[in-house]
Amino acid sequence: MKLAISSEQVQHCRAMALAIAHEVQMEISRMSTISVERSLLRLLGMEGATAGIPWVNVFLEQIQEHNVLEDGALYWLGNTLCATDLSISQIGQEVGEGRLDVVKTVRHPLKDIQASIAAVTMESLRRIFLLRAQRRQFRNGLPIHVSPLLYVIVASGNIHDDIAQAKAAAEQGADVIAVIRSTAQSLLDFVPEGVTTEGFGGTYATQANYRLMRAALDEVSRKTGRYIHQVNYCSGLCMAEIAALAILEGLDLMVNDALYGILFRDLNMVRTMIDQHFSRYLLGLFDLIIVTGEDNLIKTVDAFQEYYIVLTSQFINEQLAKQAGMEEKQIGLGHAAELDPSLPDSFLWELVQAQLVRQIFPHSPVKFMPPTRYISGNIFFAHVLDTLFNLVAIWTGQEIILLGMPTEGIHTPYVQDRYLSLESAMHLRSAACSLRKELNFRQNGKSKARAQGILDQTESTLSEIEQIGLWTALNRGMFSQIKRSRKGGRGYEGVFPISQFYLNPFLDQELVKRARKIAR
Amino acid sequence: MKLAISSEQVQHCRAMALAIAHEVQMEISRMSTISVERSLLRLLGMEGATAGIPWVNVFLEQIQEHNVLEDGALYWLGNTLCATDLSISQIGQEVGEGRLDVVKTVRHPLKDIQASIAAVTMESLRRIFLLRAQRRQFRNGLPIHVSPLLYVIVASGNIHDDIAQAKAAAEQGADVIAVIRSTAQSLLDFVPEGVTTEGFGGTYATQANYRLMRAALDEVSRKTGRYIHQVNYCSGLCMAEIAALAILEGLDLMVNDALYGILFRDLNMVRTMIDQHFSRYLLGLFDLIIVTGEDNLIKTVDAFQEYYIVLTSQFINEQLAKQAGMEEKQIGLGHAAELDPSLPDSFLWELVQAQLVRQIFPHSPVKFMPPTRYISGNIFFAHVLDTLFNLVAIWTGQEIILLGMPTEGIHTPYVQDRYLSLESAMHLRSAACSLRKELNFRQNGKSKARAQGILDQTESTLSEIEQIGLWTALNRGMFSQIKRSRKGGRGYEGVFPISQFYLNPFLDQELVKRARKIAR
Amino acid sequence: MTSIEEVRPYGDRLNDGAIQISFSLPIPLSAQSKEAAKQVAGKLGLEHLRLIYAQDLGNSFSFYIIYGRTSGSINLSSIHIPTVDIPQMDFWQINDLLAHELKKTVTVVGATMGADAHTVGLDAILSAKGFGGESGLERYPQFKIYNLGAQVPAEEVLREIIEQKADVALISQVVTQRQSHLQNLSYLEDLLEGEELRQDLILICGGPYIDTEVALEVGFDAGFGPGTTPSQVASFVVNELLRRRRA
Amino acid sequence: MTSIEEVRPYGDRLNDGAIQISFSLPIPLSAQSKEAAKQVAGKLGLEHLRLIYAQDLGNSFSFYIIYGRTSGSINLSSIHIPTVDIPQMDFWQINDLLAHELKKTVTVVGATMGADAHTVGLDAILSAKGFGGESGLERYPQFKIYNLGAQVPAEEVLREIIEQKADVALISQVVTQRQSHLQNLSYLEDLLEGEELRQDLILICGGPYIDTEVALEVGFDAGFGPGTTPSQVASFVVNELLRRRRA
Ligand code: B12
Ligand code: B12
Ligand SMILES: Cc1ncc(COP(=O)(O)O)c(C=O)c1O
Ligand SMILES: Cc1ncc(COP(=O)(O)O)c(C=O)c1O
Repeated sequence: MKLAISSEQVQHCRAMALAIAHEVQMEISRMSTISVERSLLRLLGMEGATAGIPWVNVFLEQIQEHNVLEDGALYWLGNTLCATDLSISQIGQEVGEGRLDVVKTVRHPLKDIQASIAAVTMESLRRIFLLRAQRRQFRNGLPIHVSPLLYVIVASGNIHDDIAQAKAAAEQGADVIAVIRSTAQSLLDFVPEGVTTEGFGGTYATQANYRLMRAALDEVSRKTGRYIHQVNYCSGLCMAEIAALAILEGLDLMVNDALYGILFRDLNMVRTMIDQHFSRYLLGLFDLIIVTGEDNLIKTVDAFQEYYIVLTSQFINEQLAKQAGMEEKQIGLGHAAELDPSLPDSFLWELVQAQLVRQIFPHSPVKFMPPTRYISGNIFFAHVLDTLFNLVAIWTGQEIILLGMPTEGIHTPYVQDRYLSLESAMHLRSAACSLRKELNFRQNGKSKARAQGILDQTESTLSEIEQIGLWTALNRGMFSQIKRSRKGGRGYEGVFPISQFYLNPFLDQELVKRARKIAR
Repeated sequence: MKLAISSEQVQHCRAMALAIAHEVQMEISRMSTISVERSLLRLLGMEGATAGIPWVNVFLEQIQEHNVLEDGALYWLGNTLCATDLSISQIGQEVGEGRLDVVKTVRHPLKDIQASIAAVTMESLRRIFLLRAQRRQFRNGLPIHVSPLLYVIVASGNIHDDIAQAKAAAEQGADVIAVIRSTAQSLLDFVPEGVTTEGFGGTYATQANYRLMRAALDEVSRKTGRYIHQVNYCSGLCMAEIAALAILEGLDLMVNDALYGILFRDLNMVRTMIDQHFSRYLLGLFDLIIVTGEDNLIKTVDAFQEYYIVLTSQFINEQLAKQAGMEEKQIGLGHAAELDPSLPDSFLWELVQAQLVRQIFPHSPVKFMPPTRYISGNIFFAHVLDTLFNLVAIWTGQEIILLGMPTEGIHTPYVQDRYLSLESAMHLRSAACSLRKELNFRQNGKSKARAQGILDQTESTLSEIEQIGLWTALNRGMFSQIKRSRKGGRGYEGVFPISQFYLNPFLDQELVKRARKIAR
Repeated sequence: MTSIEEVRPYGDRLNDGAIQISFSLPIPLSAQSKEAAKQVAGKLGLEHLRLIYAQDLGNSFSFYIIYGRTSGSINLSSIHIPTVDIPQMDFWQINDLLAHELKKTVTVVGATMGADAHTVGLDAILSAKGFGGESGLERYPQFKIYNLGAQVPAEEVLREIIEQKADVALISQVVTQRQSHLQNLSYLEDLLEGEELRQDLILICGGPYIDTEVALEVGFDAGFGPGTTPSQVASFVVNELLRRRRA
Repeated sequence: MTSIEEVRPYGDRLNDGAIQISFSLPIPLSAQSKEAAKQVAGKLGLEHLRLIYAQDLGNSFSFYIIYGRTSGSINLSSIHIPTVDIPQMDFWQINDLLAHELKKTVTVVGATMGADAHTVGLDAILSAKGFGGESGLERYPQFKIYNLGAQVPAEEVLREIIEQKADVALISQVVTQRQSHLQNLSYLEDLLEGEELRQDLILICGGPYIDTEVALEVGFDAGFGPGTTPSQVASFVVNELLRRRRA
């Protein structure tokens, strides 16, 4: 089932994407963001909120107010640890409840601070490696899944309904459950606290909600004998923090895209680049898989003409993730076709595009995303399109299919919608299991021509971006005609250059190696 | 998209099927049936009924009562024409109303009878050729259809509702409308008369109903700018009569199978063979297309293991039709897969089987039939299976698709069911239009093996039937495990050997040629 | 938590009452027809209506899909299913009971009656190969089966019942258009009453649209719908024989 | 023939009243749950019920598909659709009327408000490339468009209305969960009332689940749903300007 494209051309694309990613990396290497800092505090165990405001936020506000943000959170945490005999958790509480101002604690020598932070970091790393090992063990104790994994969403707004529906979905055959977030959460510069029951178009991502869902999914994993993967969104102004919470609570996959927030949430690009880098570093370190969001790129532009931007973004997402230390098998690139069903040959084009992605990123657990934009209220025709989508996914050997729902044009899924979607996908997983082996593309047909055309456009787009840099490319609207400026968008105020006191021993490879060893 | 099967093996199958058909033909060549005789009367214009009993039936009963059935209807009609100055229509009425006994008319010399029958036959042939030419002209005046033709059924039991729904279906995109018959009509040894509004699971086939539907479809053909084909069943004890009526009323396709009645209606096999032969002769002569019913063969047996019987029956149906003078392009062989959806690779098998039929019968407008037996009340999953079926049909380049309905497991189609089915099929007709050209089967994969296996089984089955003859094969349950005896089943009493007085100038090729020429 | 006394449809939230409906109207699509469609849904008592799809079907027909909410709730504790009370037995238990306790061979006449030619359902119950992983009644040593097949006139069923001195008649009916199944079943029951055979016979029907309710309506003893397995039917027969013997 | 006074759903026969419904219940599948499902349908007034599919969904949920018949009928002649009365104009007529009769340039502020990030619908109406084969309002010479884009707080919409001295505000709302669209729209209307700006403004909303009824409910002048084209919106605006001028 291979398309006859040149591997040199693919290599060239990859090389250009690496250059693009590398340039970004260089520019942000001496910077951090308040989200990254809060994520560090969370990794060290600072969990809690007062009057709805998380302690980690108050902590950051304190050092921001005193204009010492550039030292970073861990410097001031370390100093407070040296200056008081409070635990991290106690510090959080004192700060959160307004009784302690960390910047007003007695200044201690840098090396003491470093030592105390190294110790708590070591402890944190060890604890997390242990948690992840336990999870791996639990997963490996259950039978291996039939491929592809079937991914469905829950989005009731109420974590209890989400859980009830997630468990039902798992019993129906789902392998992966994603809780969709409430509409505006990505714009919040804090992570809400506690168990929540009111969201819009989704449910708030909170540590408590993660924990409840994880317990429920582990329970149903045991019941069904299939490991049920938990997913949430690692995006928005709290991207890095969410990564930390997901790691602590045992999630398996994170929707995490380098460009999505910039383009579709109007988040600041520098902020987002820093956040995505550190998130990916953490997720990679602790063996989570990310899935990117290239489907969004063709939701508002001509999906046939501009499909190359999907491939372009995949190359860039891949290299940015690799810069953050991730392996290819951890980088689930997003794919979608979103073709107008009235386009002649639309099924063939979808097949070709799917095969192209599979072939160019052979180790990526591509996340194959269903049609949405041309789905109307006709639930029957939606089911037709979703069935064909499932067929293409299975035929081209994708690893994760996000199932389309018959009611995509109406509401977030009802409990039976997932059943109907799973039924279609499971049927095809069996009925079309050998298609990939049994069929070949014609040598020089229009399939080949289409694939080549996309690759050519991608190559020239990457080459242009390589010349002007990613920032300028975003500025010129090269991604789906959306123009963003370097300092524009939400969250720029949370970006800062780091001072010589700045600390982040989670990046210390020696420490990490030691922690990993101890945790074994 | 070709399967690498040997054309010698296919030729061998065809040769054996020819021998089988030829043997049957020899045995029935000096026989006729009351249905054939009634069809002759109808072709000559005897239309009408008294107290629900068609005149043609009363006519046959008269000659049967007097034990002169072997002379055939036309001998006695000819004699009556010579002996009276009644028209055929008047004779019908006199007979039907019990005022005239044709056997009691004064006997005239055979050559006078022959001459009078030749004259009215000539007139009838001329009139029918003219009618068919007008129809061809009407059809050719409209744009050519996109392939495949989309075939849907109406079955309300009420001809007026059938018409309303047929017109709606045509506007929705249907190209072919079949009116399903009321459940027991095939067991009736007469064709009901007049416009009917009460049927069970379908609507009675009557000449008046045909006429109403034809007018409605012609009207909607003009409206939509697409010629809408009319279909009915040429089967049951009145098979030959129905053929005559269909010809007179301008139908386009007839569901007509050599074995269906024998196997699934327990009709006598000799009766059925004679009836199918003459029906096909007439249909072929007047340029109608037949579609056979091989789908039925796998509705009650293991459809994977016994699929070869479909192919076997297709070879036999083809040769029997050719014996009756039909051309390959008039012989729409029936194909269905009816595979259990839970069978692994079921989609691949369906694809392979579809391609096999297409390849072996390249000139046949194969009638591609949807899944029915594994369709439950789950209308959504039915829609999934039907969509995949549509895809296979279009992919393998079939010419006529009988669309499956989401409510197949529940009721004969509602007005919206046809819309939803057409929507799915029309989508694929566009979305998958180039698939056939763009994809190839792997050389020596399991597709090839499956195709070869079916062909091998078919070859050996045909070879067995060739040795024992078709009658014995039917007797031994070689077709779907159903056993029928030569003299068993309904309708054997209507079969008779013909006497030396017997007349049927519709078979006179000279006469036919002349009539055709005059009608031009 | 769901309350047993007040069960409501569930779409995305407990008690949201969410229901999907679809239907056609014999009028062309227009703003007015859409309003009419909503009124149809309104008359069903649905609230928060969302007409999410409307499509002209040609020739003055139109199609609608609507989501809405019902406020009605069902009291589960008031629902009693009679058939649940019949103890289900398996092949061995049934034959054992017949051979040793009832000491009886059960004679069964089965048919698809009238114009109906659907034999698959009846064969699933009767023929050796059975259904749902179970053997059919032909395999039960204590059963004697006369399967008359398809398209059998009621009169012939009657004749066979008399001839074979049947204990049980199993009648399959699949085609339901214009209620033909009810007419056919009632007709047979009348014939049996006429011959004063009804009393001593266990009269059972089956088919995809048949259930106990329908069966009782037409004077039968039981009705079996989709998914019925041979042992369920045999269990009913044996229980009924026991009950009658005791009575 | 269909009678205008008594329109009923049509499945396969005139006036058969056929309706399909589907829903889930938060209880596991059982004989009892099926009966409960039928009762749900019964409470909708459906008759001749046929429960044709029932499926356990796991974790104490179950799903049902039912066909039934409603005896309710709709009197078409009593349905009056208000919006039909507004004369539809095209691009040329609208601009002509504004340039020569009303002598006015119409200032429009458009936004997707609140947390809602769905801009495609609003852009379909406003941006030059338009929708349904028509150009968007940006192309209308007599219109001046300020498209604020997505996720705009109501307060900012208000500020912009004041700043640009807007004649028209076009608000898109796509996300409807927990009725967030109604809350957002009402809130803006309240703000405008508070500033005494409501009177002079033409206040319009739109989105896939919006219609005139919904719009009037939240105090807007009009609401536009799926399939709306730019000229329909412009027609409404011009008609409203004419009406207000006359009043
Ligand atoms: C196979 C089939 C046929 C085959 C039948 C072959 C045969 N030898 O049986 C053929 C092709 C001949 C056929 C023909 C027709 N069919 Co048909 N057919 C079907 C089909 C596809 C499957 C039925 C089936 O075999 N189900 C499998 C069995 C195992 O299920 P079951 O019958 O429900 O049986 C179970 C239970 O109900 C119960 N049971 C059944 N009977 C009995 C009896 C007793 C005593 C007991 C205890 C239990 C019991 O136990 C069984 C096992 O659990 C259905 C559609 C569908 N997918 O359901 C249409 C369907 C039943 N047919 C239909 C129709 C209309 C026809 C025709 C009348 C159409 C026509 N006018 O030509 C013809 C005429 C046949 C006739 N004279 O009756 C309609 C019926 C509509 C209705 N509600 O009235 C259906 C639903 C298709 C449709 N949507 O239009 N058909
Ligand atoms: C594209 C899309 C997105 C894109 C939006 C990109 C963009 N820049 O707009 C992205 C990926 C960002 C997105 C995100 C989300 N989406 Co979204 N999305 C869709 C989708 C697939 C298509 C919507 C669309 O573009 N329609 C095409 C336009 C032309 O149609 P329209 O909006 O109806 O507009 C017409 C009319 O309504 C009218 N109109 C519309 N607005 C206005 C305004 C005025 C003034 C006037 C006069 C007329 C008018 O005129 C237009 C032309 O005719 C739908 C599903 C679907 N197929 O419908 C889901 C859908 C709308 N999304 C949904 C949800 C829940 C979300 C999220 C909230 C999920 C989440 N929690 O993350 C997010 C968050 C976004 C947010 N904060 O709002 C739900 C909404 C459910 C509900 N009823 O509440 C839907 C229905 C999907 C689903 N089944 O769950 N989405
Ligand atoms: C890549 C990606 N990230 C994140 C999100 C979630 O959006 P939000 O920013 O509302 O959490 C989405 C939504 O579809 C997405 O596609
Ligand atoms: C080949 C064939 N002929 C005829 C019929 C019609 O059956 P009847 O004999 O009831 O007209 C069918 C029904 O499906 C069929 O498949």
